[in-house]
Amino acid sequence: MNMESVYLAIPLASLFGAIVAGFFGKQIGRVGSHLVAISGVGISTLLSLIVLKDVVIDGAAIYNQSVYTWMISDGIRFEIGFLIDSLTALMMVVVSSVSLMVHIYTIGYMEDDDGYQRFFSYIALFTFSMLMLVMSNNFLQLFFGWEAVGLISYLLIGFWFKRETAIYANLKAFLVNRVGDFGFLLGIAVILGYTGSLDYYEVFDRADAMVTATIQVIPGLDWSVISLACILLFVGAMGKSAQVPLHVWLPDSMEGPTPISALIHAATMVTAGIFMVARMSPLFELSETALSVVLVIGATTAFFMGLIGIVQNDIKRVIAYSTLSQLGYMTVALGASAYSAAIFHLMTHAFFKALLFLAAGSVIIAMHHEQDIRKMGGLKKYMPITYWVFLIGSLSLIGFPGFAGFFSKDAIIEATHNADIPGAGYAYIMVLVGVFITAFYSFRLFFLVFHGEERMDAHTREHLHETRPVVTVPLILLAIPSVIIGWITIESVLFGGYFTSGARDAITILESHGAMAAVAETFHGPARFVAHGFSGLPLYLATAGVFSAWYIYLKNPSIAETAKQKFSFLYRLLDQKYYFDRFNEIFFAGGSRGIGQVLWRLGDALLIDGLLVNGSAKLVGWFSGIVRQVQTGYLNHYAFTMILGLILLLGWAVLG
Amino acid sequence: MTIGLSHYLILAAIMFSISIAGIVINRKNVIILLMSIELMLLAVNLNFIAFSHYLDDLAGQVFVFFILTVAAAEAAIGLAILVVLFRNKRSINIDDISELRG
Amino acid sequence: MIEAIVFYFFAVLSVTTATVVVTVRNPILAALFLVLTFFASAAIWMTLEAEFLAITLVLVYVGAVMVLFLFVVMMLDINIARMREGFSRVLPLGIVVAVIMLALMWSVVTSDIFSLEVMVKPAPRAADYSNTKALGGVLYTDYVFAFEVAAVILLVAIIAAISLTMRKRPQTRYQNPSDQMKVQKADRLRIVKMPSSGEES
Amino acid sequence: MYSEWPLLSVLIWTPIIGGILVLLAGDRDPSGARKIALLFSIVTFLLTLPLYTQFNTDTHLMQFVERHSWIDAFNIEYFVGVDGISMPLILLTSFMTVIVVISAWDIIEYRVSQYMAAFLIMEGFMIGTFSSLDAILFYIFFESMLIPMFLVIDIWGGANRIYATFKFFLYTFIGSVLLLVALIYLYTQSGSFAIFDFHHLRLTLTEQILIFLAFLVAFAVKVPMWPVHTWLPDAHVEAPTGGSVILAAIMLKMGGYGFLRFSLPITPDASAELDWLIITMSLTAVVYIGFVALVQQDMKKLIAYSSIAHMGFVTLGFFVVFRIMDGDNDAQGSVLALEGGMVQMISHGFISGAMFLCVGVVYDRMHSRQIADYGGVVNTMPVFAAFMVFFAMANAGLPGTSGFVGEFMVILASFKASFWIAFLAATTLILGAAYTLWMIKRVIFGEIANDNVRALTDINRREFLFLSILAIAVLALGLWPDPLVKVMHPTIENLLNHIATSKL
Amino acid sequence: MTEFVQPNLIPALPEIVMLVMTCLVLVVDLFLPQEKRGYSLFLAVATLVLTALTIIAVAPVDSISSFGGSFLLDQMAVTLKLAICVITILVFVYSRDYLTDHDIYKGEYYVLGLFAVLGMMIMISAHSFLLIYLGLELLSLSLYAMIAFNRKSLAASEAAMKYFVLGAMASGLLLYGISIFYGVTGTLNIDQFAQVVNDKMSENPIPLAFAMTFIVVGLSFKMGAVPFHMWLPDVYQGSPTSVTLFIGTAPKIAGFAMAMRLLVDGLGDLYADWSQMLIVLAVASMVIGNIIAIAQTNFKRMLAYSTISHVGFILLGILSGTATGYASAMFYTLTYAITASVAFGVLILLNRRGAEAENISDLSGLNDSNDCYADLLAIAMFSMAGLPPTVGFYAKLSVLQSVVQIDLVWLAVVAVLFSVIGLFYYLRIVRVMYFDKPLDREVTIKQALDVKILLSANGLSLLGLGIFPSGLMAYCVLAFS
Repeated sequence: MNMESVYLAIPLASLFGAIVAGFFGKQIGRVGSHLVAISGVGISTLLSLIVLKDVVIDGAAIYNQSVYTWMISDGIRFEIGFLIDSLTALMMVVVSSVSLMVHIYTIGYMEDDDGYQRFFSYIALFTFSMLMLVMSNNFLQLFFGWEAVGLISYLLIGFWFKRETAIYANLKAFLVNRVGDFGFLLGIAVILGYTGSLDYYEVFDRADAMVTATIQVIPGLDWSVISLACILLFVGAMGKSAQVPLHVWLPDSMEGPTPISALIHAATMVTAGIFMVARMSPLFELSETALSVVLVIGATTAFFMGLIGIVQNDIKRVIAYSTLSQLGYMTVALGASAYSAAIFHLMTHAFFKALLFLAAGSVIIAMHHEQDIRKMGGLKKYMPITYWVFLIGSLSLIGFPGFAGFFSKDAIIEATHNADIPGAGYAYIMVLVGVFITAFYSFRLFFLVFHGEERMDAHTREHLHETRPVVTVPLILLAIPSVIIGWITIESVLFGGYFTSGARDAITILESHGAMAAVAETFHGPARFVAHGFSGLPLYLATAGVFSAWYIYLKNPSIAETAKQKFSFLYRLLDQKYYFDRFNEIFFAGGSRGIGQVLWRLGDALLIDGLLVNGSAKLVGWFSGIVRQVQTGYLNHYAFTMILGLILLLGWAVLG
Repeated sequence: MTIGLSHYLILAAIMFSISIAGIVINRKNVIILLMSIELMLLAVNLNFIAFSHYLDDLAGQVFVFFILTVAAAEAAIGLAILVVLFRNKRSINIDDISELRG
Repeated sequence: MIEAIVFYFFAVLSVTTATVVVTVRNPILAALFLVLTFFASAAIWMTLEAEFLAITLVLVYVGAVMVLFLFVVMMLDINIARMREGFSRVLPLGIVVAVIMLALMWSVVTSDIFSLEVMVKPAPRAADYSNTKALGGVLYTDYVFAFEVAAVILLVAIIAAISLTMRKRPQTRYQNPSDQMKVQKADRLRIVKMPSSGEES
Repeated sequence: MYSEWPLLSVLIWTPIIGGILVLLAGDRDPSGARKIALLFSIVTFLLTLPLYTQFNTDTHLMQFVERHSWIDAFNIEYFVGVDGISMPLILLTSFMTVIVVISAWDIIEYRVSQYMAAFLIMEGFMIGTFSSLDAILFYIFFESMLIPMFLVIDIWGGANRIYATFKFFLYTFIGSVLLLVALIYLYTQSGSFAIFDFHHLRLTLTEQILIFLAFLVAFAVKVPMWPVHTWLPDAHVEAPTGGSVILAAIMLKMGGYGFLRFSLPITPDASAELDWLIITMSLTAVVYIGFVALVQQDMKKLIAYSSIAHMGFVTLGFFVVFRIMDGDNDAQGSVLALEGGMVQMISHGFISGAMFLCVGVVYDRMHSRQIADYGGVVNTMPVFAAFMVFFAMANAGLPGTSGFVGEFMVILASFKASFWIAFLAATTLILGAAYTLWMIKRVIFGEIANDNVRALTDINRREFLFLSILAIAVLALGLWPDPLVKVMHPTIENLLNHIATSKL
Repeated sequence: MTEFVQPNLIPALPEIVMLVMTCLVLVVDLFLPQEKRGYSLFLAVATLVLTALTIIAVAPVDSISSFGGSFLLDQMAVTLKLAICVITILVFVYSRDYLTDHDIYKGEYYVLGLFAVLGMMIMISAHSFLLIYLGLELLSLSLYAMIAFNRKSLAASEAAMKYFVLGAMASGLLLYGISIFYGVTGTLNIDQFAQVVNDKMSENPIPLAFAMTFIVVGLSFKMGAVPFHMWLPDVYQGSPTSVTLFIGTAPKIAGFAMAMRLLVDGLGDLYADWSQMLIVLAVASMVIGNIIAIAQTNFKRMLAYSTISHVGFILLGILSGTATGYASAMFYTLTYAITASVAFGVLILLNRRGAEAENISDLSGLNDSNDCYADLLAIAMFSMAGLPPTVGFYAKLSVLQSVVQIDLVWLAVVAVLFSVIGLFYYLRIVRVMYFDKPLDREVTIKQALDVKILLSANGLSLLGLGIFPSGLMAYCVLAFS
């Protein structure tokens, strides 16, 4: 089979599923819809695997071709095309396989929902968009995919459109993402402005031009163009990958159905930012400043968002904050030039976080859509499969040696440790402490849900049972990679030159950014890595976290309450998510509405319309009323006016 | 002391000004307005005749002849209108004929 | 010198009477003073050798137009008491306007081109010169078109004056020419059969 | 290039004759009037297609030219022709007229024939405006359009229509009379009213600036640019759906077209001199109007304000060119900017038209345009909701829809001029999404707000037809704008060369 | 004493025909019973048609003069006279039912109207101050009488009185100017006068300018330019609508002719002086006319103020002092007269027995009851506002063009800006007709077919001339070539 058609078929298969399920869902029914969507995505997955094999095992040449010319203007070719290299192939597999799992899982999760077909259409369309995003060979298509996944995220968060919270959340998600896109688009503009192209490779080839160039954004201050470009692009990534301060949408996005939280808001879409930065590594590498920004933002996100996770009571929100925190880790890795580590963590995270979400979903199904962990407890005996996969996911998340998360997270911590760009020290401390936090909130959740006393009401308890296979099978399927994927792939992905195997490096790292290289020096195979992990500081921190959680929430629950009382300020700060939402609501939302009102009432209505438009009309009318008084109706006044006119003209003629 | 053209012209100008004054100061009576206008025409006629005399050209006198004719016709119509007006209004006071204004 | 005295006499007379015309309270008085002004003017025209016009002025204006004025003024039974209200208020304004007007006109009519040097006083006409004849000569030749137009104007004046003022009062007896034309024998003459007197006897 | 048969004349006069026929048909048989109107609009649309298919994309010269003397006393000619700038706009016009006729099918019940006739005649005038190459001919069409629009708004409009139409009419008239004076001045200089003679006229900078300002008033009002925009929200709110659609989709384009046809080529030096003014006004339109749109309570008003903001990109694209050419960098980006403006015009035609049609659909059912009267429409009108959300996304400039293309091009290009111009322009990404989607949230999503909403019925086949046609157009242009961009390419490049040469 | 030379009567043939026919109408009417008065109209129209035919028949290739040069028949005269005849026909036909309804249907109306036309024709052809004066008086006297024609109407007699007093005064002023001219140049003939002015201009500019001012004032009064316009609104409003219709149309053409004869033919050398004055008068007219019109509630009065503003435009054409300018002013005048005849024509139809419908509110909902007339009036309004594709646009265009040509761009800008204000009140009429609630009372107009056809043709001609103005424009250009 021609590889070109394969590449084309990968996204189109999903698109086909989406279109059929979307437009003809009513005709083909529920079963038809999910069949067609699943088979579409299934084909995509299968073909993606073939591509991965093709790239990794057969060492196929990098494919960089355009599919069609979107537009040519000003000599700039705007194209839709594919760049298939190791990075793309990896992402394709992650995206399509997680998506497939979610598809299957959805059959069970959404079975009672009216919007069944619509849902399948959306997620299939999402798969298409995400694939287009990762397969892109240019910025235009990247932006296309970027926005398209945003759109579907919007639609899916607001899937239950009757819920006020859901439609509030989706609006918020879209707008916050738009803020990121705003930067992203400007970044693209900078790149186009200085390289004259949107094609990745052409841009990378001409990137040197941007290194020397400076731009005065603020008059008098010379900024390096490459830094500007990279920071702007990273703003886009901050939006999509929910980095502080553009993270506010992600927790709210949990209003969407749980499969969506797994697929979009944990595994794939939110990692688009990470992917993008990695893809742009040839550019980011050229700007120390940009990397530094990335590093600091990532570290901040990793730590502070994790903290919030501790006080959350909604099962999905806890996981959501953990996602934020993990995205922070990935970003830290990017900032430390450990792109491969970021991608690696992205991959492992995709699996275990999808697993966690879906497992949470399983709990939610069993609990009749109750999401408050304070009303759970002791579910272990009712839901053994869910219990175990959840445990696996949590262990992977806290980076317990041997689990997938361990490899990636440890690599990131190591790389950060070895990084030497400004902010690295701060980042190291943050990620390190973050490990403790992660472990603490993860196991707080775990203990509160599955152990301890059963706090649900009697009715729910009576109906508690393990969920159906259509739910549990994907869980198991996801649990497997969550355990093993790190072990098998770490060597090749991180150190085996996976990303540098092609004719052209998928990820570029400058010699001077030696963080990853330093990690590589100490790496002697996965087994040694695991062994090393047992002696490392992170493990102690993680263990401490797990223990603290056990002690506080299982052993001695009153501590939690007293801590809450004692550190009420801190608690409130966390509970209010550092007041980001409040601030945004008042400052940005309220502020712009206020500006709008002022501009409208004062500017448009009063000044322009009232004063200038109606004012001049009124003035003319008023003047008219005055002037017409001259026409008194008295004959002698008329005659006098004429004589006056005559005298004036005569005076002008005789004297002038 | 010779009487030149200017004397006649000045006399006409004075008559003309008087008629203008008459128009301006007459706030009430239409008939006096009409008389003022007759004065004005008289001034014009004097002008024409004086010029005619000093230019030794008959055209001016002919013009005066026609002015007189027209003025007579005008007076007839004007007074007819006045009569109509009076029949309608029972007044020829300027104050009373100011229905149309603005 | 005689000429100057005559001129100034009639000039002063006409200006005075004209002033009275525009300021007098009573319109009848005004009309009478206007007659006087016309007389004075006619005299001045005489000094300018416009005899025909001077006579016409007296005949047409004084004889016809002013009589018409008087006739109308008297017929209309005007409330004279109301005529002078607020008169003094506008008097200064009228004087100012007239003075400005006069000043402007004065400045022009006294300019050099109207002076005696440029406009020399023509020699007096011969005794047998007939102003009437001369006017008549041009009137029916050079100005024939204008003359016809003037005739039309008079016609219009007649039509207008009649149609505006003639009222058909029920008690007025008037002829209907159209009816008169259309009259038939039968309308006027009724032949009555009568028995002859002879038979009676 | 002279064509064999007068296609453009046919295009101009077919709808006008159709309109007169409809008018003559009268209201005795409304369905007859509708059918004639539909027939004529479709025929006209089909007749415009050869304009595209036969269009020669290798030349910037005018095509399908017809030239006849007309009023000799002033050397006014009947001179029509199209190039890459006007041709797409003509297509848009005939396309949208078909949509309007369909959309009014059984909605308009009062004076059907007059309604249909007004739109057909307007179509003829609009096509005439876009194809005129004689300034007076242009002006006549440009102005004549006001009359049917005035009638449309006033006969079928809302409660406050009198104020709105007077404002609309007077505003646009003030602009166009100054345009007229400028054209006459140019005529006295060149001795002809042919626009191309104006293009080659050498003018001093003072002359150029005065003429430019006269043009500016005329076209800025039409576009409309801040601060002469306040007629638009009022006019839109009061206009019947068809009126709003044509107003937004076509009439606003007259302004943009005027800039390209008159301001830039006739007064290039003044344009370069005063580009800051236009750019400021455009950016104000984007930002200021964006905020104003955010707080609107009336759907049509909101869309009207969003139109102003979007049209800001058109003018920005046209004038940022001078900044790009001024800069120390190469002039790359200028073509992008101009074409971006053009694409934005076409795309805005589709999208704003569609948005107004959407509002019209619910207005016909609820007789309210107040956002507060709605809520949860998706529950009762799912198909409609899908369309509405789609068009809202297009309005917010989502990639893949046509709304994205023009904005994208202009933002990319304006970075070449200045970072801050691009920055301010790009705020539309946020503001545009904010006001559009906030409206969507309040109108479409949520629980059913009241019994009126509960009683709504989903769109019928006719409504589905025109909405889906528009959706396809929006999507097609968004996914593959090349066919559109290609046709305007030589013209734009030629225009650029022209304006790059000083006339001083 | 000079020998009497038989003057060439051919150029004056139309006037002669008209006079004879008018006398015929006068006599015939006398014998007609009231119910057969229709013949008077027929005869009057026949008179006009006959006159028009005579005009065409005697139309010279170039120009001929007669009566010792005091009478001139040139291209302009032919065109203008024809226009007057045509418009008067319209006026007579439109007025018929109005006159019947108001019980003033008498032959004198037509006779006086015809005399007025005769006066206008004389004004147009007059080439001496004397004839101009006589023509003007013939016109004016006829008009005074016509206005007062409805003897029972208070407003009409008031209007007639005002018009009469002011008109007589204006005549006096005009005559004073002529007398000074006569004194300075010693001639009353325009040609010789122009020659002398040309020779003597440098010697005595002040008396000439002085006299010229009186002439300009007299002209301005006749045309209704500010500040000599005061009579105009009152007369328009007070007159019977049939007379307003007449005054509002044909005499404008005569006024234009008079301006051309006096200012251009006679005082061409004083262009520099009078053009300055006309600028002031034109601007004042456009400003005052347009602004006061806004406040009007009476339709006739509003049109009066609109006329004043249009006079401003006509003055613009004249003051440009170029052949194109004159041509454009002539075009403007002619098309204005046509437009005004439509506007008043519709208005006159709205009058029903015993009621003058003349307030703007009387037009309410006209579109619902009589959409045909509403459309016609709307076209007239748009034409007056100068919107394409009506003829008013070309009129404005040509005038503006002539102003711009002499580098008075600012004047053009002022003109167009005030025409925006003008648009406002024209649109208000359209609004009232189309969008206001119809009045309760029945307003369906029952009109004779001939009126309907004529009025429709009249209205559509505004569009026709708007699309093909070339023909008429060519005549106007020809008049000054």
